[in-house]
Amino acid sequence: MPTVVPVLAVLLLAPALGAVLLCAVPASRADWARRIAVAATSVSLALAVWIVFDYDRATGGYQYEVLIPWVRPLGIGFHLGVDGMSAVLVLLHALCSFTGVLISYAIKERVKEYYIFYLLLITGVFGVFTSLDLFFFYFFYEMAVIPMYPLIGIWGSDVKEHGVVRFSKEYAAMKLTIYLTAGAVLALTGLLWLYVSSGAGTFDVVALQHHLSAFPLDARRQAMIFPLLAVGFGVIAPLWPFHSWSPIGHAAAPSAVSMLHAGVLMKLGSYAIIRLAMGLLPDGAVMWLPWVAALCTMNIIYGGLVAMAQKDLKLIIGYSSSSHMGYVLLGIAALTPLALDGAVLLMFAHGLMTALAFALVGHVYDETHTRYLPELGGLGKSLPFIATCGVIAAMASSSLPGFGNFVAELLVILGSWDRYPLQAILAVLGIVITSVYMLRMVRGTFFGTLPQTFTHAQDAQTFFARLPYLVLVAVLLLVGCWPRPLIRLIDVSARPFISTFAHPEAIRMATTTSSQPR
Amino acid sequence: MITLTHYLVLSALLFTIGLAGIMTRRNVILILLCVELMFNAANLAFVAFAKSLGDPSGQVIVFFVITVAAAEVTVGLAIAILMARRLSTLNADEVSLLKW
Amino acid sequence: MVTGFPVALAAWTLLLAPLAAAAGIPLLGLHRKRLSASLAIGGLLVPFACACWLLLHTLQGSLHLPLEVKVSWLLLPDLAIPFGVLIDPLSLLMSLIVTGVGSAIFIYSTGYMAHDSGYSRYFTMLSLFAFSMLTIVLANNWLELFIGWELVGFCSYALIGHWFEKPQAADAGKKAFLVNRVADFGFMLGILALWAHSSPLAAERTLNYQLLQTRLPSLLQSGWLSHETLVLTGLLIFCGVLGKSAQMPLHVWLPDAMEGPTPVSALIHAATMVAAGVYMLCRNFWLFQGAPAVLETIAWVGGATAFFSAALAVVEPDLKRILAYSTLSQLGYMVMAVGLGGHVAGMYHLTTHAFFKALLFLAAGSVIHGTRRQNIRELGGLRRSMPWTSATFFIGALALCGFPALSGFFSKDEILVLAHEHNALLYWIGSVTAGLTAFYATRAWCVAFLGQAPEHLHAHESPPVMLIPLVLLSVLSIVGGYLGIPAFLGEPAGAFHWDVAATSLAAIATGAGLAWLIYRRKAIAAEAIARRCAWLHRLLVNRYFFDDVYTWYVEQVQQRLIAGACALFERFIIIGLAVNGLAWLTQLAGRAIRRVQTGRVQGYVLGFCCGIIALLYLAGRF
Amino acid sequence: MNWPTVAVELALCAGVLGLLLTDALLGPAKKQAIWKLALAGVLVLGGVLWWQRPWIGQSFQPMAAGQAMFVLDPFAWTFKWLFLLTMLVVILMTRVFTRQAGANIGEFYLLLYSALLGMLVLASVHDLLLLFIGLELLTFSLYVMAAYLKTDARSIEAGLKYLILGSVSSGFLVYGISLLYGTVGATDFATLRDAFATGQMPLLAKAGMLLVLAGLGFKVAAVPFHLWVPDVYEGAPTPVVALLSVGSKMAGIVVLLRLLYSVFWPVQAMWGGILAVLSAATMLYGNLAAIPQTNIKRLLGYSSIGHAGYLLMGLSTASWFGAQAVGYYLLAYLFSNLAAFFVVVTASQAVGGDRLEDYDGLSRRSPLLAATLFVGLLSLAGVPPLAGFVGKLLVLLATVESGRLWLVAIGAVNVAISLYYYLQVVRRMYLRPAVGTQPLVVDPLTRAALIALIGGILLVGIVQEPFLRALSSAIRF
Repeated sequence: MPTVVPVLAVLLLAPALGAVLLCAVPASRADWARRIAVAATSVSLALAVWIVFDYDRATGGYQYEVLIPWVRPLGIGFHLGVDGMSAVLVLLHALCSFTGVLISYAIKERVKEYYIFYLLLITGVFGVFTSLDLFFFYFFYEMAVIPMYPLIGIWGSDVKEHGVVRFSKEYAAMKLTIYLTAGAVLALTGLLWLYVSSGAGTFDVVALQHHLSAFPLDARRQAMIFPLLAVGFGVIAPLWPFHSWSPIGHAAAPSAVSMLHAGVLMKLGSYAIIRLAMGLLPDGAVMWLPWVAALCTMNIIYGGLVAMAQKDLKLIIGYSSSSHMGYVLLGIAALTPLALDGAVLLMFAHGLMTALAFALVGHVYDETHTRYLPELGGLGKSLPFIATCGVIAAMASSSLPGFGNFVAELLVILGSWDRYPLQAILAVLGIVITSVYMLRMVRGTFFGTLPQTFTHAQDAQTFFARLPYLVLVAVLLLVGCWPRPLIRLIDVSARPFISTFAHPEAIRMATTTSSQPR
Repeated sequence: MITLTHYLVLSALLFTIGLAGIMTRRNVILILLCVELMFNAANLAFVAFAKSLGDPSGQVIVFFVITVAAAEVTVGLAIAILMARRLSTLNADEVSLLKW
Repeated sequence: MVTGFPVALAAWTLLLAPLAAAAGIPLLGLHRKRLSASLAIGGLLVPFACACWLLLHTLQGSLHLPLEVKVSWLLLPDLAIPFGVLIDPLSLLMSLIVTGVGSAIFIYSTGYMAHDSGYSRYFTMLSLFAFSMLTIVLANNWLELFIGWELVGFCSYALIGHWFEKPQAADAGKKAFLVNRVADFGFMLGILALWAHSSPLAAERTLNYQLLQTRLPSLLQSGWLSHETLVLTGLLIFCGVLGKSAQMPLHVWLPDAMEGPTPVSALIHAATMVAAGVYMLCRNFWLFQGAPAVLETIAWVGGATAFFSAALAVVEPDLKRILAYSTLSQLGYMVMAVGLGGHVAGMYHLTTHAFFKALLFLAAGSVIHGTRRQNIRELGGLRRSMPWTSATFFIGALALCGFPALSGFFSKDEILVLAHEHNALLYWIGSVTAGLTAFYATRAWCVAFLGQAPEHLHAHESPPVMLIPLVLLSVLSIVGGYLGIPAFLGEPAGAFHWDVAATSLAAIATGAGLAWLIYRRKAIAAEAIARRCAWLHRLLVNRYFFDDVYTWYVEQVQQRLIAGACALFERFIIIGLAVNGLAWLTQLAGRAIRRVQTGRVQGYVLGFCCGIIALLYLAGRF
Repeated sequence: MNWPTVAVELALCAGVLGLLLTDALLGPAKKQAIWKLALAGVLVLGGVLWWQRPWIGQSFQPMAAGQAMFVLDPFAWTFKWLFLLTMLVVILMTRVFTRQAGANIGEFYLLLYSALLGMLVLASVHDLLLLFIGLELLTFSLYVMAAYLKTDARSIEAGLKYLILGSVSSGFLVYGISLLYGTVGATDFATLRDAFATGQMPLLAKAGMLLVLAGLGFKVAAVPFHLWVPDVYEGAPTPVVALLSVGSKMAGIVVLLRLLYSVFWPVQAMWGGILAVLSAATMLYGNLAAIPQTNIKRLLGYSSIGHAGYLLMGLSTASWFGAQAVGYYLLAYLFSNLAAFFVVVTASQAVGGDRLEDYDGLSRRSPLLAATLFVGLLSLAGVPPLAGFVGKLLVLLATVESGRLWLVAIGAVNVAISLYYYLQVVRRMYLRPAVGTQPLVVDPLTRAALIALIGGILLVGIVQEPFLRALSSAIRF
């Protein structure tokens, strides 16, 4: 479908342009910086919404493609395009970044630098979701990781227990950056190996896929490359036991960064596993995905239990995120259209929910200067709006019907029931665990008696201050109450994607016959 | 009969002596002298090869090497003077402000 | 004959009007009290009118039931989940209860909550609750039922915790939600199992009631759904009932739920939500019919709950909690009825119970409103200061006891007859429970309403807006037995069993008489009995130690042992040992390697020579 | 005799003379401005180099018969540009430094010029003798410049260490040359290549090759010939270190490329394996030892060892694509490292030291300096969209193609390790409170240079194709 305006390029470059413009803004003009950031993300949001509505569901496939040959000798092209799955994620990111920019109004110092890094981060994530070229995929992927370091290190906060620092923001920032980079280079090794082994001489995902379907890689080679990609991208997903960077990172980051981080950044990993690891290495995926399914159960149950024991609000949500990403990975591993639909929808719903939760915790922290559960309580009295949203976020997280999370987790469980019944049962148990810690958090923060020290706490009062919360809640509810259109959009791409996978039995037979002497 | 091999063995010995000297002598001046030995070992090899090949270019090279070696020693001595002035020592071992 | 659009409109309005109200209140302004109340009440009266209209046409024979309207909520090639309205006599009856009793309670609330700061929030949640409850009632498939099921749980949570500043209220809400979640774990698995076995072909699986019902025989025959699976599924689904209808051993949340505003207790924790479990059992009776083992379990759980909860009400001093235990006990009756194969009897009792228990709760609310006390020992002589409230409470108590000619008499009798026919032991349990019921009802009546008013008790009668619903419900409690409800559900009441009636009347008379002697005449000292049966008294006062065991489990085992162990593993093994350990090793390597750089130039020359040797060695290798 | 092929070198000789005379004639007051002359000289050289285009592909033969000692092939021509660019930036850097060095400024630029002459010769070298001379020319200048701060004990120590180790390595080099000469009978590359074309190599020649490799390994700071690097980097004046780390290393790589990819091409199996091992050791050593460093120059010294490892990794592939990757890596390294050193030069004057603590809160005092160092270091770490990322990617890709996956794994691990210590510096600059409150003044020319370097890093990082094409047409012998 040819369009006059390269929608995706504009969507991607708007935040980047914002960042460049910001460099020219004098550091003293914080208001300009904010306006530029809002403008840049609004453009992206508008385009993302437009894409979700306009995407031609009848044809499916990649749309709004932009293809500029970039490094011809190596077969690198600046290739953008979205299918149903990535369109949904682009919308998620647009929503989170837009609300994140609004939430960032709470940032008062070094505003200009903050928004530069923030917009770079946003650009990187958009890039990953829209790139259809391995080179640029990785390019944007790593680009999204690095700004986290200054963002957490400068504007973050230490994590304290009873006023004693448990770990500093510098530690968290460094750990996160190094950990994610280590994962990324692992994945890069896999990608390069894949590029070389394919012999296609192109980094273009679509072309590579075509080539590989015509000349499939040897199953043993696939089985060797797949874990590199799965673990490399799994680090950010975060696949157990590579998750430990994430709660710490969330806890130390400023709230708008946690929003993007838990809301979107984690989804980069699962998206990359779908798009690259599974899309390019189907046989490897079939061999290794049972392991992923086993590990993600650990995510769900273990992550939930650890969240139960936490006392810092952000750590609770952080571990909760790692627990809920387990559902996403389970949905991916199940290799059924239903589960994959659920996984992508859960990425969307969980992203919004967790962004909402982090924004709320950010507000609570700004008002009370603590996130330590035993020190909080009764804030529903002084922060009625925030408390209401808090209950909503907790309920969405415990997958209450009416929120997108419910539909998504339901689809994941239904879809994985046949192949992984045990995991599906544990996933249902995970929902119970989630409600335990979420309600505990809501009870400890918003309910009960209000300590004297917090009576001055200010609610989000103006419409503008409430806007980000309202947007997130509204979308969550919309998707939860009327999920059909969005699921249809996902399904348009997810179903053909899954249908390319050989059944595990078929693979096993193929390998046994080929290994037998003729 | 003194063959090429003899010359080469001698040259290798010279080279090794120079190297050993650099590693064992503390005095910077002596170290520079040992460097000179190494270069001369190479010169000996060049000349021997040139003779055995019947090719004069090897002998020409020697002139270049000698010049370079001379320059090397010049710079070395200059630095030795600076050392003596500023650090009041010519012992290479005692110069280890920069480490790790 | 009415068909087509008006019927569909009525059906959809019936379901969605409360949702519109729930959305409208926060959107139109939370601070406008009158508007919120009007929206909420309107949002329930309109569906009530719709339900009445549908009923009228059904009774006239101009509407053919069951009728179904639906839209597809999820539509994928291998999964189609509609969101629909299924109207048959059962759901019509239940929606009439929900909207009718609900309307009365909504109106009552305007008086009860008049001075509450969370007025609009309260009505928002009430409306949302009404919608969720109607979703359960009108659902045409298991998933829709589950959606409503979860949403009522949430509304219950929010409404119990309405006064969230009170730690007890906040804790009670949380407890209610979590206990229900534990139960729903089983429920969800049951639904999943049902879905997975609903067809051998993945693409044709369904959760639709009617489809499943028609398919069930062939599924069983073909062996795709084995009998064991059916039993397991039935038990899992019954788990949901354990939570929602507060059957033992998951009953612990209901007494605590009395921390919420009293109208909430009346609506949610007496008349409607807690009855949802029974409703669900009746609605899907076809499923349990095929698995007698499940039915038997259900009957025993119900009987046990009926008896043991009634015993708890005997020693409870809190008026609302007495009613809560009474509710548990009556729910036990209903569940037992279903377990004994009498889903109509269960629904019948559900209906009459909705009337009289809502009445009792509202009357209790009126007492609390008029006196600001709810411990019966601090009350007394209310008969004089609150005549209307007392009269209606009296009617409700009579109906609860099963006093002849009142609604409770008929419905309870149905159940006892059923038990008499099927299971002698359960029959005796049921009869004894009837005696206990009479005992605690009389006790509450005697202590709180009769006798002398204690000092400092300034009781005043409640405003008319609260009294009118009381009167309405009293009327329903009286006439509930003559409305022909069993016949409407398609199973006319059986012959009257004089022997059963006589036994139960004897039990009631004994119970009531004993209570009268103890609490009115003071002929027997209650303390003396408590002393004589100290262990029993201790057991009852501590509610069979259920709460203590659960608290111990949750706090010590779950929170401290399991979660704590995971957190320690995370902190010291994964973060400490694996990740930080690797980082530490790398740094150590760095610190070790820099030592090579000794700063001595001759050492460097030596290194250079070693390098040459290494090169020569490598050259030999390659 | 084909004079135009050596026009740049001749012009540079003239420049050296000119500087010498000017230095002698100018009064002390005006000597501060001599950098302008030097800068102009480099620009003129650029013009000459541009003018030389028609003679690309020709060679300079001192005698009528015999093989060429000096060639102006596309390879040489391309890298000469890079050397000139390096020198341009280094001269800009020296402006601040000369204020500190005192009276004898003219000599410093003289030495810079002679070092440049050495580098330019090395780019074109086609004979072992000329290689030796060019290398010594470069090294001698650096010896002197390293010890240029005559009153600073550290500078003297750096000079001494560099001199002694440099002499030893020259000794090995020249001995290696003698062995090669002895087996082949000539020192020019063409004859040598023909002699080894069969892939057979006499034992003596093999030894000679290894000794020459060791001598060049010393230049590029390959483990275990790297031991001088941290000490000299820490002690020598910063602009000199910049030249050492970029120019001198690049010269070494250029010569290695020419030798390995033409003269020793037939025995690639041997040197490929050796270089792979050296590369792994070099990367690990440099990056691990950099972790605990507290002096920025020393840290950059270890980091440059790490980068030598990546360069060797590219060379070890023994493929043309690997060679192009090395070229790209050099280009990226040039911009990134010069940017880093430029900031170190400018900041160390203002903050009064090279310790990492001195960089605390630099971003508050001078956003531009901090941003430049940030970009430079991240580029060195290999973060997109910066130049270093593409360099690393290409090198890794070439190594994957060569099939040495273990080496790729080590390279990948090192990316993460190196990011750690680069971020330590970033942490100081951005996360820590500032040591002083007064903002640092950066003069406009420096400002422009810094921005240009950032621009270069971004350009090389984002627009890869033109550079890659240029390299692929340049790197062939």
